[in-house]
Amino acid sequence: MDEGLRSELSKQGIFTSTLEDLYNWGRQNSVWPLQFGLACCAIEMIATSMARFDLARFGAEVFRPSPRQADLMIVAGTVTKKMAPQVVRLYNQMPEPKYVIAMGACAISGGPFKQGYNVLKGIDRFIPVDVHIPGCPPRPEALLHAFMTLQQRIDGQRLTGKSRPRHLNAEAPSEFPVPQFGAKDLEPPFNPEVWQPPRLVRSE
Amino acid sequence: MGNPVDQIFVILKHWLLSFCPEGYVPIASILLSVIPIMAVFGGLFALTTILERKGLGRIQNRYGPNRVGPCGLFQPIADGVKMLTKEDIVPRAADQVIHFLAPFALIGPVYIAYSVLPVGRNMAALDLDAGLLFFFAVGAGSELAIFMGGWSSRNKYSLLGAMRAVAQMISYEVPLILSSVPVIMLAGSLSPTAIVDAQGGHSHGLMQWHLFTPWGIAGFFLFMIAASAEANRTPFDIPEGESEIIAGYMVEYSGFKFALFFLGEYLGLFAICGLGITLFLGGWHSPFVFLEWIPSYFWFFGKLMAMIFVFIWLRGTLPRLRMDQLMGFGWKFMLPMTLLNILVAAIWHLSKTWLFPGVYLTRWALCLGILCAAYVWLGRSLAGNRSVGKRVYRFAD
Amino acid sequence: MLGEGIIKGMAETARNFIGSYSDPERLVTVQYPEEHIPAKQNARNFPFLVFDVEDPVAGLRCVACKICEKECPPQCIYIVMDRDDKGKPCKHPKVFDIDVSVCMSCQICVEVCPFDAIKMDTEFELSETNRYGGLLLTKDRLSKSNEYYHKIHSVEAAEVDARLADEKAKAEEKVKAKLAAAATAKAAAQAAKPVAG
Amino acid sequence: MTTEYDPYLFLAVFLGIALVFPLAPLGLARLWAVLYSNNKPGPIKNATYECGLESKGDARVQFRSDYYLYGIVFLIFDVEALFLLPFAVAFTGLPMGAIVAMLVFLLLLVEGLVWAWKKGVLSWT
Amino acid sequence: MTTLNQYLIVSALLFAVGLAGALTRRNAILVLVGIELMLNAANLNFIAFWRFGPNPELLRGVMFVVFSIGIAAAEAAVGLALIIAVYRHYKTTDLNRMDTLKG
Amino acid sequence: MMPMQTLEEIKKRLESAVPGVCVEIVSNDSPCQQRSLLVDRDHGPQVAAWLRRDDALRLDYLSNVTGVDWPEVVTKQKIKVKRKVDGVEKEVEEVVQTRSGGYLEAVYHLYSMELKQGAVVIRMRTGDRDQQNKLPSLTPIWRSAELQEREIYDLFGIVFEGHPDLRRILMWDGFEAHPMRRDYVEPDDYEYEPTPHDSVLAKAKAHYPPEVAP
Amino acid sequence: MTISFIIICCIVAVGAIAAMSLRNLVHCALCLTVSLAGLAALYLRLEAQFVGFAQILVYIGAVAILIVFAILLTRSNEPDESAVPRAGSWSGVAGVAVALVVFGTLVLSILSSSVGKTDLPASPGATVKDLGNQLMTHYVVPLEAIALLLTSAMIGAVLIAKPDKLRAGRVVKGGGEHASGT
Amino acid sequence: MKTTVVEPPVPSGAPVGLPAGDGRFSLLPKTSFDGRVETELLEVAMGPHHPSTHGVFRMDVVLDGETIVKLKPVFGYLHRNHEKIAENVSYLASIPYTDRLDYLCSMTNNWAYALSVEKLAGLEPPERAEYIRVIMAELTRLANHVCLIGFLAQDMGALGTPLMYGFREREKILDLFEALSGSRMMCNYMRFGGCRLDLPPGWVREARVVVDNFPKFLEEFDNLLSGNEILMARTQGVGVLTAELAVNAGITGPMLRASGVNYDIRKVDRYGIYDRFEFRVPLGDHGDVYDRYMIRLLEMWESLKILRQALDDIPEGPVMDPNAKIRNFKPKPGECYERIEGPKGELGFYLVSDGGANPYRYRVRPPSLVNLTVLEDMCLGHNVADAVAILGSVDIVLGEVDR
Ligand code: SF4
Ligand code: SF4
Ligand code: SF4
Repeated sequence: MDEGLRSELSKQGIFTSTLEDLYNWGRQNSVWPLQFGLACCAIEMIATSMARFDLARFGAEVFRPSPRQADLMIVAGTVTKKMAPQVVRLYNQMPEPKYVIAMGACAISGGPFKQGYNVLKGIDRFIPVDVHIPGCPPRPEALLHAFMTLQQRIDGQRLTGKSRPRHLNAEAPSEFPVPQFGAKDLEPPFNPEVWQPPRLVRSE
Repeated sequence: MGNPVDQIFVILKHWLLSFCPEGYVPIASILLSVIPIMAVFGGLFALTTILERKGLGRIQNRYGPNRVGPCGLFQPIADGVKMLTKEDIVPRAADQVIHFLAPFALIGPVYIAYSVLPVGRNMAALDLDAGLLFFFAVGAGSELAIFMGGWSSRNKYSLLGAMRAVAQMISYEVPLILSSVPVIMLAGSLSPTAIVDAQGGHSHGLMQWHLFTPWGIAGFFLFMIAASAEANRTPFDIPEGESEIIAGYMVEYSGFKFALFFLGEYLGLFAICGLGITLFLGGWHSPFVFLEWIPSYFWFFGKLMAMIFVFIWLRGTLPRLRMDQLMGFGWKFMLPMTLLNILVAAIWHLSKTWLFPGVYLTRWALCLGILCAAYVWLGRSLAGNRSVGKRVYRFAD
Repeated sequence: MLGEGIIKGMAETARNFIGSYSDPERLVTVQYPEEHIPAKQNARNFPFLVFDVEDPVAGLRCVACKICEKECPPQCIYIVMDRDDKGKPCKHPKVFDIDVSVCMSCQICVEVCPFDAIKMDTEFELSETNRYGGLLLTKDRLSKSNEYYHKIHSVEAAEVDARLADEKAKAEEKVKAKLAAAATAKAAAQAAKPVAG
Repeated sequence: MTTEYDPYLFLAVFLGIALVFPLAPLGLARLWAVLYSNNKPGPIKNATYECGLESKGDARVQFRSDYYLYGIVFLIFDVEALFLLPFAVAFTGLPMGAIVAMLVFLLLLVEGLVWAWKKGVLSWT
Repeated sequence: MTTLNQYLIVSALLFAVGLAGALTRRNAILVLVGIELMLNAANLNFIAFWRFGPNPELLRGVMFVVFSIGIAAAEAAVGLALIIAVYRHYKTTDLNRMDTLKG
Repeated sequence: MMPMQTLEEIKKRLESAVPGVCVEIVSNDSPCQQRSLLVDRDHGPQVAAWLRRDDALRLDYLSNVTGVDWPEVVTKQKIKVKRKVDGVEKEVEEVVQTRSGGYLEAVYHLYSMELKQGAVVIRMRTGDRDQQNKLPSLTPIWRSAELQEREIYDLFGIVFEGHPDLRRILMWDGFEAHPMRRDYVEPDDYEYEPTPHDSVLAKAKAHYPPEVAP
Repeated sequence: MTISFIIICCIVAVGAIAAMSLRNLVHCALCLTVSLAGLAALYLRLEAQFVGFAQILVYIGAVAILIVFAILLTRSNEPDESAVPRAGSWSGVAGVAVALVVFGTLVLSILSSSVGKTDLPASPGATVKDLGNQLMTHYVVPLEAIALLLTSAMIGAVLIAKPDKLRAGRVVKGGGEHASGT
Repeated sequence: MKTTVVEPPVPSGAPVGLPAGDGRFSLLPKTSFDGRVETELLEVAMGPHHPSTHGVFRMDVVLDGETIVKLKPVFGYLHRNHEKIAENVSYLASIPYTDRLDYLCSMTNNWAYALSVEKLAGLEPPERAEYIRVIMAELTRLANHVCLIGFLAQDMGALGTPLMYGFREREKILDLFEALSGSRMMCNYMRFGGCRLDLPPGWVREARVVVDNFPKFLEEFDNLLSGNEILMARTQGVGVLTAELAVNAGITGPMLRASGVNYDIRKVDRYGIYDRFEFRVPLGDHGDVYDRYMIRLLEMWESLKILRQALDDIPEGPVMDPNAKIRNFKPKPGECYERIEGPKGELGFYLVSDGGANPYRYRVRPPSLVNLTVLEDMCLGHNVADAVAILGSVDIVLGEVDR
């Protein structure tokens, strides 16, 4: 795809923007999660898809067991170091566009178990996370809320231009290296391309 | 023939054809038949997916998709848009060519099976003398397509799923064909149109659907069981048995190819339901004479929707069988029953010539008796030496 | 083995299907963004700090004693005590951070706080795209008024208020008593003085 | 009945269209991919899926012969059904003798079925 | 219009291809496939001769082919079963290797 | 049902039933008073088999198997001793070192499902924590020890001889430590800690550039 | 010679040649089905509707499946280097040569005979009903014979393919009672 | 029930193969299985991401066709170092962690832990607290069993309907928990020496409503599943566990009782105040998946009985032992093992105190893990689909298996 054609297309602003609207509308209303649960939060995730909360109302009850057909990975639960490579691999095997919701304290940061030697301190060390839901476990409504947050996020994504999301950018990676099991820890312990410890300014 | 509302599509087609230059009439006519079939059943697929999801939701005490568009009816469109824009992954180890061709091999045969289905009065695209045979023959093609999909993915689960699917489909194909043999015998034709016509008569206000005979009832149920196995529907959805082999032969399919497999499955379901309607439920005939005024295609599609609803209902209720039980059921129950049903149909036909009072009831009793006895006996033997059944439990204090 | 069980099951699902149109028991869905399940009295999600008077800074009940910091099982509270210019600690937190991305909503901080300064919030709509800025709750985000506390846990808040008032009264009494004692002592001393003198 | 066309021509055209039909969305998807979001294959993404683990061993191993046994029985009964169909069509006009002949035909095959049943061929192990 | 000859040539071609395959391929299954092809070539001949021959209403050719299909099915079943049985013994479907492994 | 035999009785009968065995009763001063039998490791399986078969005990159910790490602790105690210093008897303070621990321990909780009694606790100790870290496996006697002993092997590093499948169970195979030991050092992966404390703070600090260190 | 005939012939020929020359046996089987489908189309062109569909039903629906099963059962689904006749292989060349000779003689004899020049006679209009009547009257004996043949073929094939001694000693251990099929 | 002493069964095979990358062992034997296997063996990993492994469990299975000839469970994907963490925090701070052990039954976990600490330190909870604990434990049992049955049905391919119904009822119980403790799942409710809070006003009434409505639901379940021919065919005679093996392998809970062994710790140890309630222990005779399913169903009826009695008899009074110290709690040196009948089996806590504020050794005896010992024995010779059902009937929760 040459740049010329692309700029030609972007000139046809209306076409692109309606296309963008359609694209975003389709994506945001048909987010199929990967059937994937890790720990306690998974139970709340299941509860969310059950009758009382009914994730299906948003068209998202199609929990696909195969990553090939899923759009959304809900990392629901503690990611242990033993499990982390598998999670990353599953993420890699999902087709673009794909989203990640880190559900619960454990998935975001290791949560209550972050002091453990086998617990990964946040899945965002290896894969990019779109929405974080704090809570332990987050209430099912919180997952629904996160889901709507994700929908809004999708809605705001541009089809072209600099600010276009990762999956529309040919240069941006869509798979990330899978960490290896080391003698003491995962190797590498985090992926600097995805995650870097933020600067922490703190007054004593 | 018939009222204009009933024939509106036929009339419309002819009217459109009248604009067509002479030499092109056949091809235009073909297109005018083909395109509506594809569009209508394609649309029905979209509608069914959402209805299924909503129906399952209701069975499960919830709403189901209800946010996208009015009542969530645009859900399939959104799904379609998403699938269309999804990345398409072909595993490295896969057999690229066959992986690509498999969805085509599924959609093609499944679609052309519709050409012999009469969806309304004068609304069969083709009237083949060996129409039913054509239908079955073409249906066999989908087995290979599924095998292609599963084998080419080179994934353990998908290969297992494909082998299961093929084994299942061949096992239930024989009962499927045999269960329609009684209808063919009594209708005396392999042409679906003729079979529907054969059910057009009526007595006491009730149409003479084949369903309203003892062999018809049995045949219908046997046919529908075989049909649900052929279409991989619960409780025979083992090829996709999520809890065992992830997504069966579709594990490695993503994006729209996956959607095509889905489409193929549903189209197969509609086709086989349509055939069931044609064979046993009087095709586009209404059940009662006084309802004949309702256009025929409404009847056909109404019956189709009703059957689809039953399938959804089943899907919401039943667990799935195990592979060995499935095969056992197919060969040790379905096949003997269908064979017996042929015999019963023959008896039913031959006993028509009997003449004594109460003959009608006697015939019914005889035929039903044979069928029921066989049913009980075969059902028992199916449970077999494992003594499957209700149990009593002890309690300790 | 003749299909009765299947038919029974089908009847059951049919009952539910039809029931979902007529019987609220059978359609239990709460359509979340529009409808809410009413929050329970005791419901808890993340802690917040209670302030009393209208002032979210000075009114904080927390005295930065760091008990909660110590007891919090996953160690997600971070407190720095405020110091005045001379470096003398003044019973007030300068920094009070709770990392809700770690907090396990266990309520232990609430339980151990001797000053009823930290309580559990019921807010759960905290989904964030930004983990670092959004999920580290600082003092200003944590401080909520006593009215708010009353709103979410009316029974408990009333109890706490009564207890605090009680304690306050007792403390005042004590102070008064002390003062009085001091006064009497003084008086006594004064009375004694001349004797001594 | 509309008979403006040759049935086989119809079938050919229908089959052609049905085979091409999936091309439309797939082409559209391809176009989309080319225009906006390129496929980004990768060594892990395009690896075989196996429950999140690295796939080990080849999927294409030898299967068990049960499949084949069912295949044989199926083939035989498929052919049987093939012979049944013309009989069924002609059934109403046939003399008793023909019906008996068919019965014999069926019984012969049923005998095979019973044999297979007894031999446990129809029991999936 | 197509003539009988053309059908016969197609049939001959099919036969030749099947023959070539059966003779050259060393995999027993493919040899069987070649034989199937030859059989089908014969079937095509029957149908063509029936269609172009006298008395088509007697359906001789059609009947013959219907029976032939049945026989071919039986043949395929037995043939493949043999191959499987041999494979189980020698772990190969290569005819040459089967030869050498004999005994 | 007869009340269960006391530990002393069991010990006595055990000593006569299994020749050469060396059993000790380990006391327990906490209010629950669950005392246990310390069995020497060479006779472990025989003792176990006897306990399982003995008619009065019938300890057919092994409930809980666990390991405890007792690193060597040197407790220093100052005691005053009288000694002659320079010929003069004087009271001097002397430091007495008592060494305790320095071994790994496997604890088995046994019950009887048949007689509905229990628990009898037996324990075995390894020679030390590094080289002589072997104990006999009781899996051949009670299957329920299979996974739990594997777990102890994984987390504590006790090698159970005679265990049918002694592999790591919870950690991955290339993992090189026994994390439940008390001297295990956790991997240092506190790259980001918004609310660090004590040791975590120290670890986290190492990862921050000096100007942002908390 | 019409276009449709040419197309169908191409399909048949290409399918057959591919089936005989491809490396991967599953591909061969799939090509065989294509070829057989083309053949079915030829039958249809010759107005043998029943045979045409029967061809699809039996060959594509069953024989092809059986072949595929056999391929997977014998693990010959992998490309086999030795399967394709190498250029210098004597037997390969000889096989092709024999086939060519046969083809040549057949074509020569076909072209030299005068039978084949006749044009298509009028449609016989054979319906399935006629077929059924013929079958149940004139062809009853072959019918019974074929039933016998099929049954014996099935029994034979099953006996050959069935791993008898293996089945008896299937591994069953542990607490699991071996569940035989229902 | 008299169990005969049998020779200990030989534990399933010796380890084979070498570790491959990704921590995978090759289970394929170098030589064939005594030449008895006719096809090539297919080694399939089921899990850690697999729809039916209830989280992140993994079974490496070797298939002969579709028959399982070898099955090795692989653990540790949810090893969250619970024990290590508990040894580094105070006795109090472990309680919220016990919630997350078996995250479907936080209340019983709390209880087991509280019981152990109470025994270790010699605390006595007041009577009302004991009643509350029984009520909570039985409610938890209900919630756990409905989930389990739902999952089991889903594993066998029922498209979530039983699971949905189960969760519908579970939500009602969770509402009760939330009203009491503030959280749906992670109750963190019990303390050593009693319970954290008293029942809120009106709670008993609400609980009674739930308990009274529950039989209706159980009957619904019965109609939907128990008599279903497909379910019966899939579960009866599948995954049989003999009483001998069950006892020897330390199986506990409904699984043990499905094998016919009458051993219910509520009856044996009579911990808490279980001796005050009338209830029976259902026992199965076949020890197959169906029995395990039915035992749980019947157990729910008994739980309802207990609940009714407890809700009727619950006395007034304090809920906390006034002597109990929550903060700076330092029990005397010593050790203690106490166990309760959790919904999944015997859940015990083994605590060693060295007199400090943290336990010196903290160990959970996880019923799920021990119950998995016999997974291979139950699965051998069965189909893959059966393995899924068998695993479902074992009722594991990974948080507890791996801790
Ligand atoms: S965040 Fe809490 S509930 Fe969720 S997995 Fe972690 S510990 Fe469990
Ligand atoms: S609720 Fe628990 S985890 Fe959260 S801040 Fe308080 S003590 Fe810490
Ligand atoms: S919240 Fe309470 S316990 Fe925590 S520092 Fe403030 S006063 Fe102390």
